[in-house]
Amino acid sequence: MTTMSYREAMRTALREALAGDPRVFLMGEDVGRYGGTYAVTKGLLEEFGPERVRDTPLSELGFVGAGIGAALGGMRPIVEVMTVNFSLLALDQIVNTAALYRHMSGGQFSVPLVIRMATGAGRQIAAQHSHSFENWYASIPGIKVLAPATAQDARDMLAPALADPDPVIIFEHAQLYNTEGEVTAERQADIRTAAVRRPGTMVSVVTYGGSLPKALAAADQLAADGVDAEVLDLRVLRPLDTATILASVRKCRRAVVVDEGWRTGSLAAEIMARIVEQAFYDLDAPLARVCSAEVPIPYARHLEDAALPQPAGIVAAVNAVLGR
Amino acid sequence: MTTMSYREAMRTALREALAGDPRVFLMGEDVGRYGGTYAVTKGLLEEFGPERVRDTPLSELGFVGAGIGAALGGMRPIVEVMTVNFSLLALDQIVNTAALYRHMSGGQFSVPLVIRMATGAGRQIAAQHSHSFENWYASIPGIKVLAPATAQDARDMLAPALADPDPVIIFEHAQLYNTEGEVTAERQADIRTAAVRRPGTMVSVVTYGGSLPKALAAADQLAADGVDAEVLDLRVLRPLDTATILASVRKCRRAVVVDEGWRTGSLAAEIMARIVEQAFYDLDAPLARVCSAEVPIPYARHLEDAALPQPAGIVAAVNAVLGR
Amino acid sequence: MIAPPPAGPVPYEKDYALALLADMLRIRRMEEKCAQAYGEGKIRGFLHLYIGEEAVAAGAVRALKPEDNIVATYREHGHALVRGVTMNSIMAEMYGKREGCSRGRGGSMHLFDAGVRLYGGNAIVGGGLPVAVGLALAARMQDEARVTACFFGEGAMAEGAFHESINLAALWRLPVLFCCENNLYAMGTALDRSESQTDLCVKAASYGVQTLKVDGQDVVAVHEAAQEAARAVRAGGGPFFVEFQTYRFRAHSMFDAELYRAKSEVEEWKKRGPLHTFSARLKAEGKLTEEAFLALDHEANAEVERAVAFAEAGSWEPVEDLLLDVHSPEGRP
Amino acid sequence: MIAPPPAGPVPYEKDYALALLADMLRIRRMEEKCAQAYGEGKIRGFLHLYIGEEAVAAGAVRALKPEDNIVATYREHGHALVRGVTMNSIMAEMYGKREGCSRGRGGSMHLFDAGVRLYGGNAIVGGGLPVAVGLALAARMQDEARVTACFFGEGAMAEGAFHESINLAALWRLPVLFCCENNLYAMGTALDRSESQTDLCVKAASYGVQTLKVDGQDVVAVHEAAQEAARAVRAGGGPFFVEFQTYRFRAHSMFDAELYRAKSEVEEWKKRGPLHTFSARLKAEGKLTEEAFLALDHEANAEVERAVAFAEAGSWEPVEDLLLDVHSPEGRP
Ligand SMILES: Cc1ncc(C[n+]2csc(CCOP(=O)(O)OP(=O)(O)O)c2C)c(N)n1
Ligand SMILES: Cc1ncc(C[n+]2csc(CCOP(=O)(O)OP(=O)(O)O)c2C)c(N)n1
Ligand SMILES: [Mg+2]
Ligand SMILES: [Mg+2]
Repeated sequence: MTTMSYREAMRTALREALAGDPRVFLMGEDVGRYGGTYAVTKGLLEEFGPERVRDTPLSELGFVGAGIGAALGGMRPIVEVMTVNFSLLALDQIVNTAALYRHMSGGQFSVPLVIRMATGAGRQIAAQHSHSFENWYASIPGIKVLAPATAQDARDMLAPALADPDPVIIFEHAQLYNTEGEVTAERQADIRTAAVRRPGTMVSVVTYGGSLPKALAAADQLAADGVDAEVLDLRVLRPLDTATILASVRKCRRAVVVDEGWRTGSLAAEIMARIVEQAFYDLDAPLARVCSAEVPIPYARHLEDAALPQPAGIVAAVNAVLGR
Repeated sequence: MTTMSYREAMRTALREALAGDPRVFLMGEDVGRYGGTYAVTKGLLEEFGPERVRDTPLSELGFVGAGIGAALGGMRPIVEVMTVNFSLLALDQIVNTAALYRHMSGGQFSVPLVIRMATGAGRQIAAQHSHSFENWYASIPGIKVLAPATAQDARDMLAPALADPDPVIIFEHAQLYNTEGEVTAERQADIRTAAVRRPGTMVSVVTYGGSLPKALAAADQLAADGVDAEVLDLRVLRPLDTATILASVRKCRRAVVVDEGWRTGSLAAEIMARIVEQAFYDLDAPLARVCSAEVPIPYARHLEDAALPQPAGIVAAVNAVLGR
Repeated sequence: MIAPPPAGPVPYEKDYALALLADMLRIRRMEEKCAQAYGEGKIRGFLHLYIGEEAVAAGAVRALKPEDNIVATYREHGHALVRGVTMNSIMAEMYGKREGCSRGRGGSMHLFDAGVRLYGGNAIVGGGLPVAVGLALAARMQDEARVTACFFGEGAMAEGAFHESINLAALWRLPVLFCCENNLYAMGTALDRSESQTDLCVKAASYGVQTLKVDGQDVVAVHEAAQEAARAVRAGGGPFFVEFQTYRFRAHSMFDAELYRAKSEVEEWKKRGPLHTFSARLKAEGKLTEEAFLALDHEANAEVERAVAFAEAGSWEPVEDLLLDVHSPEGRP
Repeated sequence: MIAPPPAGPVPYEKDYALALLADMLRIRRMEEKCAQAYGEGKIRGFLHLYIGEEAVAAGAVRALKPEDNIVATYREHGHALVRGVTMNSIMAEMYGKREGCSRGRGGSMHLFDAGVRLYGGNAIVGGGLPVAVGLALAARMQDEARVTACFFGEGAMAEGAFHESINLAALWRLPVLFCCENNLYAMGTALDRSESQTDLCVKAASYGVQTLKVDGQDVVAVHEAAQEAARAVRAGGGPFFVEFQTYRFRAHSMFDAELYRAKSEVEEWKKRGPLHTFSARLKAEGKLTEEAFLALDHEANAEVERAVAFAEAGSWEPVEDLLLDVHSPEGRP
């Protein structure tokens, strides 16, 4: 067991993947000479050479599509789209090619592609650089979507993602890169199940990614106040581990969903829909969600803070569903 | 009052817009010489000339962005993206430019742009041509999203969309173009409110766009069976007319949402989330939704039919929430 | 200003020349039947006929080796057929039957066949280009001597996907054979309303890619050019761009009133039809008799009839299998 | 193989020449202060400095008329300042204050000013290009003699957005002035790892657009080229592409370890610094004395100090106004 940053954990996973399978290679903007915009891939070019750590031109649609082709051609590409913001430029290839290929070809072709991207706000980089589109990706049949929120998961989830014969997208919240955590030598995480990060009995707080630390902070505050909240980390955004969500909600009979996406159409809405479809009679109170305000994320710190979910807002929402 | 097809109604609206304001112009792939891929714009090139009815090269990102620029520059462009499927290529401009401009510029610049696109499945045109991404668009702050489902609304909603100082997206379900309806000379619809298409008391069936005829057909079947369903046509997908939704649900105490989007992450989920947030105690049963199966829409007719919402499925869902 | 019909000697042995002719005939007859079946409601959705352009697929696909990859568009019946997808499975696909090459899920625009390395049919204009670049990258990284041929229309060249793909291919010197089928129109949009640079080879050359421009109605010219280009790619010379100048005789799809071009233009181009001009040349050289032509035609028609019978006799994929293949079995959630 | 420093006569009256120099100085001093303020945590987010490239903004923006439009990138402090956005409002913007030119919502990457027709600041590489084309289209359709100048880096030229935009502008002969700031790197990616065609004018010319390549470190060359190009555009000659060959002396942003280039390369380029080479030329011609230079520098610094004081004294937008301007007041749901 060692302590490492989320960034190092991801880099470790990448290094293991590159070392372990000659079909694996890394491709994206500035993953090589620059060392990765978030320094995740730093040192990998030196270690594995320019054939396997490929700097691409600025052309998201092109190199994501090339990753799809390379996967079809027998390689195991890991494509880094610098951030989710730029992934909109590549979305056509992800949706219309990667996700559809297998079904549309009658099962003949698989696309064993992994796409990694940083996501989320919180560093005052303003409206065009602060998006969270995990919800969109999580709605596309044919792909899997992961959101490791801990160093352990960052290290653990890449290998099974690469082993998966179909496209997998990994979201890394940029605010997590500097967070530290224990990482065991043996793999702990799979790419199927959600994780209870804090067991509790009174309310289920369902979240993922960059909101996990906020939810845990809120749970600590609530605990001090006598509220025993369970914190559930979805970890896999598609397919959702509905069984674990429902088990937690059935136990606590109340739930709050925390999601950095804009409120309307958020992944939180989908969680709520599933709960109300399947556990309606187990609920003692309306469901609630804490999401981002429906506004382009502003640069100014105080406005950005106000736009994003914060522990205080989570505490308030929990108290509200508890009728306190 | 005249009877006309949805296609004619939309063309009438376009013609009125072009005739009424010299700043209005039409731009898109094959809107001119070809007459529009769905023949909506047929004749307009001849009537208004090539400056105001502009065929563009195949470059969705480019000409949608050019529409944004033209709007900023004082024009009132109506950009046709042939279908929602291709709009993924333009999504970056829609999200990162059109939607953000006003807020990000501190309120200095508005983008009075209208984007029209055909959407939906049902004509055996297979996976890449059968998408419904209305839910994604409906989640973006800074834009408005319309989905006229009747000839009247098709005629009525364009003018207020053009009058709006901010970007408006109009979704036209391709299956509606040939449907006929009465159209009055005076405008009936606004771009703020949902419409009750069939009043009822026992269950609220909430839907929009191409699913409206299916929901109405289901309601007819249900009526024959003694079930009095209310059918609500959202009509405006962003901002949602929550008050009308809640009023209908509070009255009926049960609701089924019908949405051609893939189930997970559908707009239906958002409707359900709003209901459970705000009308939980008014519900007598779990909410339900009828959506598309989570599969790339297949070509073969019987498989396509199975993948999409159908009246029989709506009837079954209504019966289920009624405990019948 | 339409060029005179293709003419001149055919530099091939009789058998080889007749095989090219037979391929063109097979495409033509198959598609004529498709149009008819469409009228009867047996085939639905979008159907984009290749009629008029057969020389391109016949001449270019035959220049490829079995280990080469093909990526095509929604107008790919000809490429699939010449590549070796059986007419039976193509027709069954269009009928939506489980025996179709894509299990009936794809239809006309999505013919796939792993066995002959046909990576589809793609209904997004330009959508196949980046995929082709990636296939070429995989070949290069695995030291496979594989050419990836990517077919696309001239209209696709306005898309960002074209630009990003050819730049990447040229930058990394990948073995991609860019096959532009310039049929002068993208739906109803003429080339000069779509590209500021109408000399498509100039455009491609600006990326530092080798180019060839060739009469796409002349199966000989097509075949020679494709062979030369494929050789250069295989030799490691990086990507190659070939512009095949061709013309579609039919509407863009079954929903096209053809308001954008004059009937007379179409008639003029029909004089340059790839089938009759090639037949005439072969006859002039004594490589083809009218009887031999009729025999080939008869064979093609017979194959079409068999394919229709096969498609008619095919089965529907059970509705319970709707979700099959959304994920691979090993990856099924 | 770096060219010798810009030299030769300055073909301008003293005042005009000094104004160009002053603009460069103002940018330099402002940005030096920004870097410092970033270190102090007063400015946050991404900050992309223009230091080293000042001659481009100074020479090119001054070639524009007040009625012309400007679309820029995230590296746009210089363009904004030369265009006439006050240093006060730029600095306040970077401090996130309501008095900022974008109300503090945009920060360094999103400077907007309707008053001087600055349409932003855009943090999506290539994102401003289609918008510029549209602005030019609007001008043309409204018979306005307006040039739209669009600035972008050489890295952006690999994006599909570039291709689609320049094609549209060329096809429709729109009054767009494409200003490519070729500083040799896109973050850490050198030009020859980004474009198969490293002669960017060749690339642009392939669209049928007129081009000029110019030493971007020489404010005279920049200004002359921009004037010539703007004149041609204004005269209705369609779009024009100018490549300004320049170099950034600082890191890409504040998070860049600069692993991708040698310190020595940067040092070599600094010999071609736009400020000291231009000053030297002016001095050689007797148009500038050391005292006069110091006076200008002092003025620039004083302006910077005032701007910082203004920013410090600025107010925070009330949190209650968070949702203001998501929609226009008339369109507010
Ligand atoms: C991205 C995208 N935009 C628009 C369309 C609609 N569309 C289908 S085919 C076509 C014309 C393509 O022309 P071209 O590339 O020249 O090929 P051709 O059909 O002439 O063979 C268009 C506009 C599409 N399928 N994909
Ligand atoms: C679409 C997109 N992809 C990636 C980025 C991240 N990024 C910001 S600046 C930059 C480099 C751009 O280089 P260039 O166009 O040469 O401009 P320069 O920064 O050199 O002025 C990159 C990759 C982005 N902002 N947008
Ligand atoms: Mg064409
Ligand atoms: Mg650069």
